[in-house]
Amino acid sequence: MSYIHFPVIAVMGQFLAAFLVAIFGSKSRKASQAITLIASACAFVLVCLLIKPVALDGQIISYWMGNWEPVSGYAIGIGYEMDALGLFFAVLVSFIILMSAIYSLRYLEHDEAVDRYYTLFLMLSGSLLGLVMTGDLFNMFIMIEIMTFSAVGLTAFRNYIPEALEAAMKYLVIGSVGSSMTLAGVALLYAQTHTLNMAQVAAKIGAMQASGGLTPTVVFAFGLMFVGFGIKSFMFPFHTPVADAHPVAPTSFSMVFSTMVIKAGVYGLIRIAYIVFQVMDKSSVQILITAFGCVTMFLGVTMALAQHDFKRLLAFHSISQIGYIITALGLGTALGLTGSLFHVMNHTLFKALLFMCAGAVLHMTGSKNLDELGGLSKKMPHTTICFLIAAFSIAGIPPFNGFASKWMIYQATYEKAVESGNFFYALVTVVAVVVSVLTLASFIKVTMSVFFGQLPEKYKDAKEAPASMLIPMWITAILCLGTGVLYQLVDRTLTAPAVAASLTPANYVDKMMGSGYAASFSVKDAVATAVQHMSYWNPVLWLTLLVIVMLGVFIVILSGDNERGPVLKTKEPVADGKYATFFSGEKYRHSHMGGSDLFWGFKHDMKPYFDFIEEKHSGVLTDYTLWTIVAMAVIVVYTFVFVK
Amino acid sequence: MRLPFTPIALKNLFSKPSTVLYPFKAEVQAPPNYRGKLTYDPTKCVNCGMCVKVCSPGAINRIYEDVEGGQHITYEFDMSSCTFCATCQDFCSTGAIKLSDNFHMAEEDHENLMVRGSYFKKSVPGKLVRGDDCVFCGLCEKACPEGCIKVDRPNKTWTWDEAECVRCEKCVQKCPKKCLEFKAAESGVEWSDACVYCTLCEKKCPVGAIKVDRANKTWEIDKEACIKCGTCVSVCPKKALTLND
Amino acid sequence: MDATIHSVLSVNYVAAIFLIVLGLYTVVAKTNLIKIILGLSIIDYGINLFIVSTGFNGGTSPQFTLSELFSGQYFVDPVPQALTLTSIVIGACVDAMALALVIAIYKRYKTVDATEIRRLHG
Amino acid sequence: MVQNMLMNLLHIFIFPGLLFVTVIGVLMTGIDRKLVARMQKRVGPPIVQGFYDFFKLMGKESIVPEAANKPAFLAAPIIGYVSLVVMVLFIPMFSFSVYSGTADMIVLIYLLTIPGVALIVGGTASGNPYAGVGASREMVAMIGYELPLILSVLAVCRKVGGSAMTFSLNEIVNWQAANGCALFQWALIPAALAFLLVIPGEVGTQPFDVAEAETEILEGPLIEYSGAPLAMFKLNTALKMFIMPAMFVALFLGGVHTGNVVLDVVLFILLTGLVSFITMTVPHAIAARFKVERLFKFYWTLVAALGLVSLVLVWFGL
Amino acid sequence: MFKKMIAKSMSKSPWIYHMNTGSCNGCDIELVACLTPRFDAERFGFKLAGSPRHADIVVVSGPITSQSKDRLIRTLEQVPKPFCVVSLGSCPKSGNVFKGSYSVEAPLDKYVNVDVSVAGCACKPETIIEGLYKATLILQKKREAMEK
Repeated sequence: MSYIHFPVIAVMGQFLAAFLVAIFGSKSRKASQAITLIASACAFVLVCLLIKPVALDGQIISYWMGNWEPVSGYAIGIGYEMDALGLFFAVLVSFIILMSAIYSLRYLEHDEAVDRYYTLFLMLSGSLLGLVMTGDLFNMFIMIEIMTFSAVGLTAFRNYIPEALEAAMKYLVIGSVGSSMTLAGVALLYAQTHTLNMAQVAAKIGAMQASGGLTPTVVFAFGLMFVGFGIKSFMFPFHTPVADAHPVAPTSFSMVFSTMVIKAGVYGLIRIAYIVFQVMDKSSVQILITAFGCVTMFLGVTMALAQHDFKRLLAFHSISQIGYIITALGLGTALGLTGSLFHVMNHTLFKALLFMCAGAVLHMTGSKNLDELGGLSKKMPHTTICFLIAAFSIAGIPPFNGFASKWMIYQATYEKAVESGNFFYALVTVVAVVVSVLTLASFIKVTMSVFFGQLPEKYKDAKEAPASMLIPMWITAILCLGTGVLYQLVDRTLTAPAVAASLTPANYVDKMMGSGYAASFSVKDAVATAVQHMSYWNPVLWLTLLVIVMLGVFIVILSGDNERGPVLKTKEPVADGKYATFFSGEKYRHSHMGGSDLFWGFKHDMKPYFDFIEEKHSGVLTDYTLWTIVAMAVIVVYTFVFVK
Repeated sequence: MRLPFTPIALKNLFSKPSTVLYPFKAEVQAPPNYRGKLTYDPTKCVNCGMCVKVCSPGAINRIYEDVEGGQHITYEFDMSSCTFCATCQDFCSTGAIKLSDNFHMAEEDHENLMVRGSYFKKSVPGKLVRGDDCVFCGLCEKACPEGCIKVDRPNKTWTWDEAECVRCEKCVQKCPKKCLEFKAAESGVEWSDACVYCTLCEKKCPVGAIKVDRANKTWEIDKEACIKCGTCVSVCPKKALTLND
Repeated sequence: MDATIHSVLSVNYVAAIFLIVLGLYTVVAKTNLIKIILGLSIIDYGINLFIVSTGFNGGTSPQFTLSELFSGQYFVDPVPQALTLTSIVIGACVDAMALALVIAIYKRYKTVDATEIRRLHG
Repeated sequence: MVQNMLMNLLHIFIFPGLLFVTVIGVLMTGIDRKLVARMQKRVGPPIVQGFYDFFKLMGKESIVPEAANKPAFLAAPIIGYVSLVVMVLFIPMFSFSVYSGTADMIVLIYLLTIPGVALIVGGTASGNPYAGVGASREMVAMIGYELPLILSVLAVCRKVGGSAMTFSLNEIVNWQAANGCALFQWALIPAALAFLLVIPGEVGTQPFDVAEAETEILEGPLIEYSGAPLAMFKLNTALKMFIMPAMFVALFLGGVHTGNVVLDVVLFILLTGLVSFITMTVPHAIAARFKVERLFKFYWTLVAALGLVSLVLVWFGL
Repeated sequence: MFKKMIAKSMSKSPWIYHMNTGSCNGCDIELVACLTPRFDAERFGFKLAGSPRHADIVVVSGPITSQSKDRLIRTLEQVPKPFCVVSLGSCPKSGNVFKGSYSVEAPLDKYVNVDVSVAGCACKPETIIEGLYKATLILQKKREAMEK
């Protein structure tokens, strides 16, 4: 039973390490790096040890701070509750934190005052872990605040770049508006249920739902918290700060930022929608969430197509993938939630890998402008392979992991459409598939303009990224491929228990407040449709066929008797001769096809649309806050009118 | 939504294709006066060289080989440099060049594209001399391909333009009275009536072979003494003397 | 919970809502960064007021020694006050960080007008 | 167990797998070129011209340009070819079907993107600006035809599924066997039309071959390819010429159930030939090549509308 | 079997890559005329290829102006073996009427050995087909030479 303390040790360990770095870090860079590595490694190990008891055996660890057990059914202390859903996110958080720590060893070699970076970094990881493990609403608000502060601090880490400060400012303003909304929501909930513990709140709201509708305060609280977590997960109207923050934030941070900080918002959404308020069976809420998810999807990818900056393009893709997750989340069906959670994992993996590749390119060539780069595949082979794996998985090409989760989402939305007879979901499926093709298009654009094509003069001596950056890249790449192929295994161990946990609030409440508690408040399990959450896709059959046919083709090739022309070993592009690029007879000169001169046909036709959305992203802070507040108003009014 | 050519296309599908199955099954005739590959009839050629002058790409060239008693002239027409404009055919007075309608000119080695023809031409010495039983009938004028003979019947004059003459001897054959003939100017210095008897040649002649009598306008030369040095020719103010070897 | 408490609370709630709406207005309407930060803190204050007032139910302040404890004693709910304390601290941190950022922005952009600070757009 | 393994290997390599589909595909290109010639009143190449092209290219020297990224350059055609061959195993030929999982429709649609991506990656890996233009056009064409493809497939799946919905081609074929070809359900006619217009776009034959326009951008992505890789890419196009009409026949003309299997397969191939004639040979003979943005506009307005109409009709229970 | 098929099909599907080095387009139109229904070179498998990498027969027309000389040489280097060169009309072989001009470096033989030369100033489509057919036979011989 010793593992009951692991969650808290993991969280407190991070904060402790943060203070240690603050003290010892300033003297030597090595010290701060060492502390960070140890802290993140031990957090990862602790969380992995928890997989066996929590995910596989279905146990839920409840841990009361200061041993303040609930007194006569009333929770007074701060309760930590680690169920499969929390564990799922905790595993991802600790994995990405470890990768980012290793990555940042060599990535920050040009920066100074690195100990400040590591302090904020450890605060961020501590707050993320705390957020997913806490069972207390206000504690979740505090963790979100810490996360926002450290994220803003890390965005502005390179304060000699003006844009970094601007992005940090925007993120802070919109982030704190979001946090205030969450706080207001928590306050309203407290006013209604006089408790902050999620399990007890869930029980009370369950009782309320059983005996007639939700009271207006609870509906208002749900509206505000939905907006608060929406802002934290950068849904459609609130997505602008993340798009500004990524190009300027240090990559090792933007790696964590775009994968886990955004997912914290999603975790919050799942927690409140499925367990605390148990409103997911209401079709109005489902339509609300799916609508926002759908718009986020489409807007994210179309904005990405118009970008010239590598990391800003990746940022917009994070937004569009979040759109996928929220759409699947909003369906309310078991398969939808499985698809969403599995996409959370996949997105974390391939987005981290994409940012690591972008960082490697930036670190080695010093530029992230898609129009200047080109032909790096010859100089940076490892980065190219990792990038291709990530690009194919985000675009959803079968053997990779993106396909498995995207496929689940299509099936879920379409099943939802058929089962609920609502045409809107069929359109959502179509939009999802088109967005997937547009994602593929924009990653083809990046591949063409950065890795393939011709190497410009400036980057002639670009070298491969250092080993310490390549290790995390290769680990994530292999995981990307692994989760794609053995996706049933991954589903059984991590995703399925998480889905079961979030669909059965009663079990959650009992574990926290003592058994039988939920029954007394008639908290019922979410009546999810057929819990058959297995999607039909089994990659094993398809892959064996692929391998067999590949062997057949190789045999044919080897028997063919045309001799390959020997490729010259010169590293410079050959101006003349048989192996020069064919320029319709001209001598070799650098003319690279990349960046903004791609997809002319598509951009030409969608010109009015592109002009409109580009003009809407004006970059002015007050516009963005206006968007936020208008959206908040719309959501709150919507919840009042439709959610009974 | 009109599909422009569909009816025609589908109709064509079942009709016979209009391809001429050229190389193997069908024989193709060139259109009537098609200017194809050149044919050259050396017998007719009088080596007037008009075709060489007129050919714009310079595809024709002549090769002379001196053979005893004449020349062996070969005309070489390079089909791969010819523009088939048939100007040579128009200018060839004797009709030796004719552009046939043979268009099969795809060859691997260059030789097949060279049309050659050669004939032996007796060398014709000296100048055309008119005998005195000429009746100025003008037949020789008509016969001359180069038009270097001018006959004026009324005032009975007969002139011969030596530069133009290609010595094809057509005039000699044509003359009814057989009074024309090419006489080789014997070697040595030749006198012409442009002489004004200024005796300069007599003074300059290194061997004193020339005797000039200003009074009764006579000019003799001693053939054996003359060493054909050519000083008399060069010094004569009236260019009356010419040296023939 | 007789009428007087409700009347007191309703004043608090109206003031809180007013403060929040005022804060939202300033954040949106004003272009000067410092005013925007002020707006943010006003929102925070509004919410703090709201949290504190939820805990009020007519009782006395929750300071007591064991001896004063006797049944029928009626205290105000202490938990919202604790929450407000934390929230005030967080509000202070937000302001501190925001103002630091504004100073840095001013050093780089030479202006604090939000409409001019828009290098990241499109 | 061994017998089953042999049966599988036979299926993979001989019958509907590698050998059969390659031969059929190349034959179809030969027939296509012959018919297009005949429609232009000329004799046209022999039917086996496809084989001559393939073997000639195998005999030629294959050059890998210096600016190219060699592994990607050489691997692209093979990956494209392999995924196409695997796709054929999923398409049921009326009663005869090799592997039919419960959701091979989505697998097929996704496997269709791999050859496109392989062509694009191959083109960009060759480092030639013309190839860059070609790849960018190919991507725009892909965005173009993906939308109507999805719409029409979803419409069919919804119609066949009735209350639930199915992504399995087998069920679609069986359903059509039960109550008549999907083509004749009048709610699905716009979807069938949309699919018909998508086929040449996907395969990239003449009016829709914006990516490999030899006159404009010198064979687009294939510019640097010669010898065996080029032969492989030409094979990919040939295979697609068989697979796309085959999918159409399976989806919309599935109802034909004759007695034995051999007759079924022969009928299937004939129908595929007919569909490929209508969708690829006739437009090739009569229409000129699309401009890129006109192609995109054509797909996203007209053809997508057809798909949407049919989805809506099917949705409201017709 | 494989080798035999390759050897046989080498002459059966010759792809043409047409290079215009300053020609007056007379021969170019005639070459394209070969693909029209009347002459239909496609029945022998001829096909206009877009890039020199796909070329089996390089057809050169025009008197190789100085501008196009080095481009001609560079492109000819990029054609994969085995390939033939066919000169169309008299310009490539001798520079035709432009012979001797300051900007014409006429005979193609200076740069590459010409396998088949099709004479005719604006050669007749039938002659072109004949020439190309001869070129395919040479192609096959070159392939066997390459094999040894």
